[in-house]
Amino acid sequence: MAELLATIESYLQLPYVLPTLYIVIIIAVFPLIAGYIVLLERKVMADIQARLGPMRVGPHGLLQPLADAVKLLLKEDLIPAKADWLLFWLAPVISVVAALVAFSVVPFSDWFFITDTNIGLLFILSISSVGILGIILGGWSSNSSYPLLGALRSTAQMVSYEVALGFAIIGGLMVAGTLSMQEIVRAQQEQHVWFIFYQPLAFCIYAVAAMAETNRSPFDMPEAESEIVAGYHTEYSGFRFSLYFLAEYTNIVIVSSIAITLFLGGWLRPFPNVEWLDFLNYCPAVAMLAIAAMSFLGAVREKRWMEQVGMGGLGAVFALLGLLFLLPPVLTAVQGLFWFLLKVFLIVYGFIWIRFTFPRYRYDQLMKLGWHWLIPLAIANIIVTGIVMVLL
Amino acid sequence: MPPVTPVHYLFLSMALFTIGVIGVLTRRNVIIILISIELIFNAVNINLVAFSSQFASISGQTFAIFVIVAAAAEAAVGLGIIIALFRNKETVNADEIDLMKW
Amino acid sequence: MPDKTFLDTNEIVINMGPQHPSTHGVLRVILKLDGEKVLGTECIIGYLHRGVEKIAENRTYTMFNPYVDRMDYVAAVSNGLGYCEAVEKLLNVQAPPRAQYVRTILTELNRISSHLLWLGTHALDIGAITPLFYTFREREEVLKIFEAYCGARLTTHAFRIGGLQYETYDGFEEQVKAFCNIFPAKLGEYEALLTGNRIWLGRTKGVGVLNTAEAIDLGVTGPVLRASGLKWDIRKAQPYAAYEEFDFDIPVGENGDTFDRYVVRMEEMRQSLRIIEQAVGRIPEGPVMAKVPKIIKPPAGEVYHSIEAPKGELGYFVVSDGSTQPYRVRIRPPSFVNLQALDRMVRGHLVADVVAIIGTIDIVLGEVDR
Amino acid sequence: MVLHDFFFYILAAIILGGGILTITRRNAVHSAIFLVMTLIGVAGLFLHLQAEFLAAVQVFLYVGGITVLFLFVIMLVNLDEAAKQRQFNRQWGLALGCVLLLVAEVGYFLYQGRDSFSFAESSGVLLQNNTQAIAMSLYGDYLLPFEIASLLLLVAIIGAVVMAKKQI
Repeated sequence: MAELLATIESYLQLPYVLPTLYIVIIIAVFPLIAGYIVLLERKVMADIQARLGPMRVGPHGLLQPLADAVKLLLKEDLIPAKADWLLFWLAPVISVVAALVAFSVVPFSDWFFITDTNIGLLFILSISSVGILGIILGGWSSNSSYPLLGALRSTAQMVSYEVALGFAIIGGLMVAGTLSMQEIVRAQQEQHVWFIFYQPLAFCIYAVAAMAETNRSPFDMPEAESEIVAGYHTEYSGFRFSLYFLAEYTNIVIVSSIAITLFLGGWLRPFPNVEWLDFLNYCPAVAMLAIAAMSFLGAVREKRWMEQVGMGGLGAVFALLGLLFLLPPVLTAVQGLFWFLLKVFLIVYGFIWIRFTFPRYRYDQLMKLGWHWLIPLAIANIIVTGIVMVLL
Repeated sequence: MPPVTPVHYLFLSMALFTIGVIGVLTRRNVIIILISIELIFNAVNINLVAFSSQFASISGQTFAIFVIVAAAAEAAVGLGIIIALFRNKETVNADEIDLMKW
Repeated sequence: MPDKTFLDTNEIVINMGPQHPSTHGVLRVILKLDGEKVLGTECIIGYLHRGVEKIAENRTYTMFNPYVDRMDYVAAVSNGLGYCEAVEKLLNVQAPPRAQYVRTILTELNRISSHLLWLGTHALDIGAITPLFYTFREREEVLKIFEAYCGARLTTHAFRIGGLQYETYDGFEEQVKAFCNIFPAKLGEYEALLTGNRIWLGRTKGVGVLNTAEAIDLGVTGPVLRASGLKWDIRKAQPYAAYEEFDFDIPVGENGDTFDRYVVRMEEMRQSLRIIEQAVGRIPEGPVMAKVPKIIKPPAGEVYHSIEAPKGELGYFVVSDGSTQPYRVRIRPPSFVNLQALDRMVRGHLVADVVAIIGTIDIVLGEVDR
Repeated sequence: MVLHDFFFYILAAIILGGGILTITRRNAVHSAIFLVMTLIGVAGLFLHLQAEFLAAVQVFLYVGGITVLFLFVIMLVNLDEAAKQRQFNRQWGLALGCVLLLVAEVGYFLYQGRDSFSFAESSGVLLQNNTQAIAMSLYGDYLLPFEIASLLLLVAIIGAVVMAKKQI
C-alpha cells in the first residue's frame, strides 16, 4: 500500500502530470458546473419574479441541468442550406475552446491551478479576444440577416468594451506589479489589503465592462430578443447551440475569476492576516454542514418519498463533506478553493440579479457609455494611480 | 536531423515572406492583398524574435511590438481605404482600380 | 450575407412582423432605414380581421353583445359597456343605479388589468423581464374577480343591454376592497423597478415625442393624447355609467414622450383605484336590470356613444332600421386610430425605439383589425 | 531536445499551411480564418522562443483586433460577387517567377551562412522575466520610437475615421 502511494507520488512529481490531471478535471467538470449555473440563474430568476422555477426533475429541479443536457444533445442538428458549413461548424468550437483555455491560468487555490505564467492576465485577455471570432463567424456563416446583425453588434460591443476592460485591469495591475495570477494574489496577501480598496473605480469599470463583454443584461444587445431575435446564434440548434451556451457561461466564470483574483483577494479568506479572525478558516466545514442541515430540513418538508430520499441523500453527502473538512489537513487544502468558489458564486449571483432588475440599453447608449464614460474614467484612473504611486 | 538553430527560423520566415509576397503580387482582391501583407509582417516578426534569441537581446522583441503597431495602423487605414473605395467604385479588385480619379 | 450590402445603399427596407415578438400580435411594420435610423414606416394590418362590424348586421342586438368582447380582448369589459350603453341610448333605457355602480367598478378594474398587461409587455420590450411577472400577478387578482362574477376571465360578456344579468356574488365587495388594499403597494413595486431607473429613463425620455397639436391632428385619444398635454377624458367630458358621482383626476403629461405615457398610465391606475374605492363603499341597493323587452327592437334611428376605454375613445355608431338586427354598427377603435401616430413618432429614432414606441401606443391587434 | 525541435516543425507546418491557404482561398472570410491559423502558429513560435509577452500581444492584437477588423470589413463589403470572379491577376506568372528567383537567391545565401547561427547560451536566463525586460526596453531605450508609434496609431485612427465616414 505504502509502495503504491509512493509510486503515485513519484508520478505526481513529474512536470506534466498534475497540470494534465487538472485540465482533465476542469474540462470534465466544468460543463456540469455551467449547467448548474444555468439552474441557479433560473432559480434566482424565478425567486425574483415570484415563481418557483424548475421543480420537476429531481428534488427542487436539482437534476434539471442533466435533463437539459440530454435534451440538447438529442436535438436535431440543423445546418441552414445556404450556410457556410465549415465555418458554421467551426464557430461554436472556437468560442468554447477560447473560453475553456482561459481556465489554464485561473488560480483556483494555492495549489489547484494548471499553470502560472508571468503573462497570466494578459493571456486570459488575449484568449478571450479570440472568442469574438467565434461570435462573428457564427453570425456570418449562418447566411441570415438577424445573426449577421447580431454578430456585428456583438463584435462592435465587445471590441469597444475590451478597451475599457483592459484599462480597468491595468489600474489593478499597477498596484499588483505583476501579471502572474498567483503573484497578484500573493501581492494582496503581502500588502494586507484587497486591491478593490486601492482601486474601487477600476473595479466598478471592470464590473460594467465585464457585463458588456459577456453580453449580459443590461448590455445583452446582441441577443435582444425583442429586436433581433436571438442574435448571432439564431440559426444554431441542439449541440452547437449548447456549445455557445457553454461558452457564454464559461466567460462569465472567467471574468468573475479575473475580478476576484485582481480585486477581491483571489483564494484568500477575508482578512487573511488578522489572527483573531482565524475561526473563519472553519467556514468551509460550517458551510457544508449548513447546506446539509438545510437539505435535511427540506427532506422533511417534501411530499413524495423519492424526493425525500433525494434531499436526504444530498444532505448526507454534504454532512460527510463537512465532517471531512473538519480534519485539519483537508481543511487547509480546501481553504483556498472554498473561498475562491464562494466569491465566484457571489459575483455570478450579482450578474443574475442585475439581469433581472434592469431594462436593456439601446445600442447607441451602450456605445456612448463605453466610449464617453468608461474609457476616459479608466484612463484617468490609471493616471491618478500612477501619480499617487510615484508620490508615495 | 540537425538541431533547430536560428537558420531554421530564417528559412521559415523566408517561406512565409514569400507566400505573403506571392499573395500581394498575384491576387486581385484588395482585402486578400492586405491580409497577405499581414503575412509579410509576421515573417519579419519571426526573424526579429529569432535574432533576439540568438543575441540574447530584448531589442528584437521590442521591435516586433513596433511592427505589430505598424500592422495595426496599416490595417486600420487600409481597410478605411477599401471601404471608401468600395462605396465609390463597387469593386474590390485591384486591377479594376486603375484611375487616379473618378 | 444579405443581397444588398450595408454600404452601397443609403436606405434599406426591412420587414418587422407579422411574426415578431414585440409587435404585440400580428402587426406588420415595414421600416425604411438609414443604417439603424428609421426614415419612415408603413403599417400593414388586417391579419386578425374577422369582420366584426359585418357580423353585427346579421345578429340580433343581444346576440352581437359577446362579439365586441373579442375586439380588445384585454379590455373586454369596457367594450361590452360601450356597446350596451349605445343600445340603451337607442332604446332610451337607463340601467338602474346599482347596475351603473357595478359596471363602473368592473370597468375600472378592467382598466387596471389592461394597463397592467401593457406595463408588463412594454417593460419586456425594453428589456426588463421581471415587471411582467409582477403585473401578471396582480392582473390575476382582477381576473379572479371577473371569473367569480361572470365565470369568464378574458372575454367576460359581463353586461347585458339594460343592466346586468347577474347580481353580484357574495363577497364581491370584500374581494374588490382587498384588491384595493394591496394594489397601491404593488404599484410602488413597479415604480421602484422602473421610474427612477436611469436605463429606463434613457430608453423612454424624449423617445417618440408627439406634441399636442400633432396628437389632435391625428385624432389620437386616451393616455397617448393625455400624455401629449391635452386634458381630455370622456369620463369627465361626457360622463357615462356612474362616473359623474366620483372624484378623480385626469393625469396629464408634458412632453408627450414615451416616459410621459408611462407616467400617465401609472397615474391612471391610481385614479381608477380611487374610483373603485369610492364606488365599492356605496353600491346602492335595488334591481340590476332595467325593464327591457325580451326581444330588443329599437326604434329606427341612429346613435353614437363613446366611452373612455383603457386605450382611448371607444365609440359605437349604431344605426337601427326598427328590426331586431342593427342596420349598421360602426366601431371607432382607439388602437386603430392611435396606431396612425406610429409613423410620426418613430421618424428619426432607432430600430430599437420602434419596439418601445409600438409598446407605448398600447395596441391590441384584435381591435385594430376587428 | 527532440520534443523541442518537434514543436518547431509542427508550428512551421501550421504557419506555412495557413499561409498558403490564406492566399489561395476564393472566399475572403476563409482567407481571414487561415490567417488566424498562421497568426496563432506564429504566437506559438514566440512562446517557443520564450517571448511570452509577445505571444500574448500577438494573439490579443492580431487575432482579437486586426483579424476582427478584417472580418468586419469583409462583412460590410459585399464579396459574393468578387468570389465568383477570376481570383488571380494577369501577371501572376511573371510575379511568381520573380519571387522564386528571389527565394532562390536568399535561400542560397542563408544556406551558405548557416553555420554562423546559433542560439545564445544565456537566452533562457534573459527571457526569464520577459514582460519586465520588454517594459524596460520599451520605456527606456526606445521611448522616442514608442511615442512615435503612439502618434502613428493616432494618425491611423483619424485617417481611418475620415476615410470610412460617409459625410464629414
